[in-house]
Amino acid sequence: MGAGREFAKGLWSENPIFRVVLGLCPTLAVTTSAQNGVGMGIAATFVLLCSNVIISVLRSFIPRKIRIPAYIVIIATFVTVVDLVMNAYFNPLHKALGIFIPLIVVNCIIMGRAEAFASKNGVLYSLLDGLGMGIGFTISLVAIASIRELLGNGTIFGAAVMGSSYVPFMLLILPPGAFILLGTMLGAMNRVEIALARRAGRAPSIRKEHDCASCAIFAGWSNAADKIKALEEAGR
Amino acid sequence: MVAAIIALSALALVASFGLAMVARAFAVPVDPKVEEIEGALPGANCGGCGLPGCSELARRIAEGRADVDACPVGGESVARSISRIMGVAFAGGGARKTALVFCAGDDETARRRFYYNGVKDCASAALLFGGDKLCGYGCLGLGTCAGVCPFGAIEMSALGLPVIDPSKCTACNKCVLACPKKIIKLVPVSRRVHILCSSHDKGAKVRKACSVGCIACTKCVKEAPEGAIAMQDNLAVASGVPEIPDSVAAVCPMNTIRVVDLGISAPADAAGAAAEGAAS
Amino acid sequence: MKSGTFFGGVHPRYEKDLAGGRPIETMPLPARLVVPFAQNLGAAPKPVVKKGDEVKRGQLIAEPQGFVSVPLHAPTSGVVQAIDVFPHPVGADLPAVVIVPDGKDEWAPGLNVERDAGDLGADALRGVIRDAGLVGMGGAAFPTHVKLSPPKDKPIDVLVLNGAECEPYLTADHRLMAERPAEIVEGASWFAKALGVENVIVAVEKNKPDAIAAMRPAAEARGYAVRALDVVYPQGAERQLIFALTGRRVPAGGLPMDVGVLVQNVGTCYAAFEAVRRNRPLTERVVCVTGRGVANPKNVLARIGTTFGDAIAFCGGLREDAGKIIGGGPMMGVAQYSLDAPVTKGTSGIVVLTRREAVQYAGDPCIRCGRCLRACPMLLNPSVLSVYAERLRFDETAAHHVLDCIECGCCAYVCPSRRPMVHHFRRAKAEIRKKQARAV
Amino acid sequence: MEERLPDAGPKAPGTKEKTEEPIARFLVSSSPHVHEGIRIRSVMGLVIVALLPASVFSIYLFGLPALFTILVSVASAAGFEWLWQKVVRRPGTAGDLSAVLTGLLLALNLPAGSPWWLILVGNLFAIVVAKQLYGGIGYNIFNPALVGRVVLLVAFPVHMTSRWISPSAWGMDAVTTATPLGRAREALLATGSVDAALTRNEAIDLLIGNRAGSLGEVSVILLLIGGIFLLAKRVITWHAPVAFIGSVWAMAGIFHLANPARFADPSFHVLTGGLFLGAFFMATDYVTTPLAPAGKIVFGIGCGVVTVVIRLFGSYPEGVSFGILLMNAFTPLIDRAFKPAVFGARRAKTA
Repeated sequence: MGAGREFAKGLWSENPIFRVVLGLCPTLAVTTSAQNGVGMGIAATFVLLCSNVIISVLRSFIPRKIRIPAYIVIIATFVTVVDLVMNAYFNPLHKALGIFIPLIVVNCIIMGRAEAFASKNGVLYSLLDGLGMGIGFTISLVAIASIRELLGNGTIFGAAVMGSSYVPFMLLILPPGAFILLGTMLGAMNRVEIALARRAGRAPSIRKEHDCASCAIFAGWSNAADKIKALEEAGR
Repeated sequence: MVAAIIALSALALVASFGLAMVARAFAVPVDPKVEEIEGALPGANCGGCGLPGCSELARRIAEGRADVDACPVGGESVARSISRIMGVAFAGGGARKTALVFCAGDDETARRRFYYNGVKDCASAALLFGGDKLCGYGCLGLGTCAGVCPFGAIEMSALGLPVIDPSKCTACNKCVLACPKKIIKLVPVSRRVHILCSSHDKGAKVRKACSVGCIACTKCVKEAPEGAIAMQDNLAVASGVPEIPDSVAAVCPMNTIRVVDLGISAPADAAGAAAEGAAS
Repeated sequence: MKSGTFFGGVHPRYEKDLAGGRPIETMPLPARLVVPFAQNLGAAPKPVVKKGDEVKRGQLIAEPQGFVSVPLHAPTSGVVQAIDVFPHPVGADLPAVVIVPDGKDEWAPGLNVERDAGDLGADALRGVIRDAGLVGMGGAAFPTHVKLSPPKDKPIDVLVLNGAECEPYLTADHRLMAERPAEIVEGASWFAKALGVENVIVAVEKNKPDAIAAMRPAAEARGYAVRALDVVYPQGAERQLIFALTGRRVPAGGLPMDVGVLVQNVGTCYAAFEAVRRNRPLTERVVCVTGRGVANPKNVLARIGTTFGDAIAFCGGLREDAGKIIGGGPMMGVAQYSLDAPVTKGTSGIVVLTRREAVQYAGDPCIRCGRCLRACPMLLNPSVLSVYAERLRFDETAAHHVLDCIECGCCAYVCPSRRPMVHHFRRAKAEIRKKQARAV
Repeated sequence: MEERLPDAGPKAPGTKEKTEEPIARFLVSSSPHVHEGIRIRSVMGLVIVALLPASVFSIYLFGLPALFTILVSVASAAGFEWLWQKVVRRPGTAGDLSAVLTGLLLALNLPAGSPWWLILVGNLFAIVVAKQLYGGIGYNIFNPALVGRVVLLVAFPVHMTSRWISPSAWGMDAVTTATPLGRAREALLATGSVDAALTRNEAIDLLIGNRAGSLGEVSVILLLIGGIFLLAKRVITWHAPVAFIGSVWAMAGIFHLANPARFADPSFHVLTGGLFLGAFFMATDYVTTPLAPAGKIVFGIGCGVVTVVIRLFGSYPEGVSFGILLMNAFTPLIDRAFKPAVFGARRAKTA
């Protein structure tokens, strides 16, 4: 795979939130405003980029057995840097994001990329991977946050856009709204992926566990629609 | 700042010492080959090899209890990389296979003997007089095979026959086992000419039931090279060796024998598909 | 006195008046008879005739294979035309012998003679009944002599004559009880003698007052009780009948003999009378040909092997809107695709429904209304079972006791989503049995 | 889905070629071959009929705004259902009246004179999010109408809790007032006692519905008549409603005995709020409540306990919706716990 693909995969095909569904804790918690989304995204991207590069550099030096503590130390270092910098220069944002900045340490996207990519690939690719994943994460966060802020508060980046007669749909600002919106967006993205795949004549890359067919509660449900369709056709 | 450095260093020292102790005390010898082999397998955990999952197969291969080409899905390329890991020579050659439906009796060509009204599932339909097709051997067309295919390789055609996409089929055998009429079989993708019927009925009965069924006229046996096609209980059956030439399809009066282009014979494609499957 | 009824059940439209008032008519011999070998539960008997053979009525044409199997006899005199595969009312295509009657209807030597059976012992009675090819004539076709041979540790103390006939439409048992009560009761007395049972109960649903009135003097003459039962489907199912009469519960997976009860259909009792007193093997039975798809619904005495087409033709033929031919009753019978299916020992009726009457299954999702739970006489949860079966999770259906389902059809009868419940359960049972067979 | 009769549609597949005699002539299916005749539509229709008296009364009481709310809600529910099925190309179930019922129930859970967009948003969540995204009829975990209501309650608390019109038939003077439960809460917050609020509400007013509230919660008697109608028609069973109302009464009674000044009379709690609507029409919803009778009783008690806890200690004056929704989540668990015992299994194996 070329460098371009390593960068681009984070944007769509392996988008950390919508495809791989990682890092949901900050995704659900901080996306109450678009500004928060941007802040969280940039912070995570910075950590991801730096940790990926450092881990890639040190990958042959770190013994395999103690790689986890080693990664944690590296990631924690950069998170501390981000925490201190944000506190110093972007104090209101730092306050808004609160505990979720320190919690980047245990963000599974960062650990995941370190383990799955940076520890196996060269510095350039790891850098691109981290950048792509970070930007994909940021875009996703901003997308979710914009919708929540727009509908739930009538603003985007703090600017009122919905007019004075708009009654804010407060549910979206609240935690349940985050879940509902994320679920709906995941479903919609899968739809888009299926449509794209069909057009391109390839199998849609939807993880088995995101498909209703493999759900323990509704196992086999996705077949139900087809069965009904077949029944209809048989009757006609 | 000095405090931070000292604290971190001290902590690191203590932690690494502890880790070293733990590593020594609880060391579990793991054959590194297992991990490597597992990495080489497609990772779909489809069960096509008959084992619970890829890791189990990897363990067995590493222990020498399974062959390097035991994964039916991975095909030659996977077998090759596993043989490299195991350090054994791989002769290659195990031809890639795909599932094929040995029935051409769709809604236009095959007749039905009653209106079936029940569970839309072939095995259930077969409980009632063996299904509604007039031909007792034919495809019931309710898509049970499509439902069990873990790779989405089977789709039902508008005329009610399963269509298997050889590029997606991994020859995992699930559909073969699921079909109550036992009309799906695994065939090498390299084979081009197939006899798409499973009916052992006599010619007259077949003619009444289906316009594309084998009526055992033996024209194909005469046309094909010696030993390529044999009549078994009113049904022409390909033996596989020698290959049936394309010309035989033309002599079949019922259009039962057809040239089926299974498309992919280049192993490179198969490897690509397997790799993509692992990545997604 | 016990409750006289059981849990669950449904009240279908009985439609018994279609054929209920019509006396049993003897059907003339048709042009050919198709006699399938598999007419009893257990192993099918093995043919002993071949194409071209001449046979007499009552002559053995297939001999039993093992204990749970009964012999098969030629239903009339004639020539064996062929042995081939034919549709069988149980829902499969099975081998059968085709006999072309010669019209003389001659009995094989030694048969059809009155005999004073008073001195026959229990074992001799069992032998006579077995040799006559008797099976349960209510529909299950379980070999009668097997039922009459309970293991030593399970003594039978109650014999129940099942005249409930809870299936809608069917009136064969009803007519038999109304017209031949003395013969039925005498047949039952041979069963009682073979088992050494004193307590005999004749169970009839309340919707057959003339049958109850006819049976009462005949039964009471021998000291048997006649019990009028509530009209609920499936009152005539063994377990439900036993509970209604005695309060005993047949354990799940067990048999009536586990609670000391034997249930015999009244038709079987009549056949036992014929076998013991007249030395006539089972070659004919009463079949109720009914339903709105038939021109003149009737109760006919037909030879085993009479095709549904011939029987229906005798009853005036099919109406134009006939859409479904059922071998048996509409609740538990098997839909036939062909009029070539023959009357077998277990065929109590031929019901022809019009296209409008027959249920059209849809398989909409279960809305969990719980109607099936209330209807299920086995106290199962058909709703959950059908959902599991639909999703091919057969292990779960086994855990939810699908094997205890008696396939009475109450759940599907009341289902507002028109789910093919019984079909799901039959599939699940087949899969579970297949798995069990593999495990052994 | 309508009946598909072989004579109604074209021939079964495989018979369209010109043949001398039709081969597929008869219908073959598994037994049983007859049916009681009931459909999902008829069940839903009965529930709608049972709700009609209360609906009509609410129109009499609150005037045109109530009629407007009901019509918009029913139309939008059916519309969303139809639209969704068009979008995902799934065979329509819009004809089975379940969406109409959801729309009606949601309307009965709204204040009279709710703005149109509020009703639309509520039905969007009820039909699309709570029902169709979970797989449509039979698969939804939560009661759609209640999901719609709770979403509105959480998202637009002002519209949902403080704009009650007092009963003044046909829009004479639409005074905004509070529901009895709301007044009880206000009084409690203001004076530390609920008595003041209670004196203003005669039991008889509560019973016949001369009070403020959402459309469907006002007339206890008419709701009871509807519930009894459903019981008589055997559409619902008594278990859940009796357990629900009984447990509310019992629990409120215990608190009242412990501290009459702080906690209102149990009959006040039984007669106010949407308890009867919830108990008879939503705690009996087939899809989202347990199957077995014992399970229904547990479900009803759970609903009652949550309702009383929210009413007495929560931040919302009313807790019926939350009670039912919370218990909806427990339904699979309750179902698992109360499997019916197989006939005769008692003496069989113990396994």
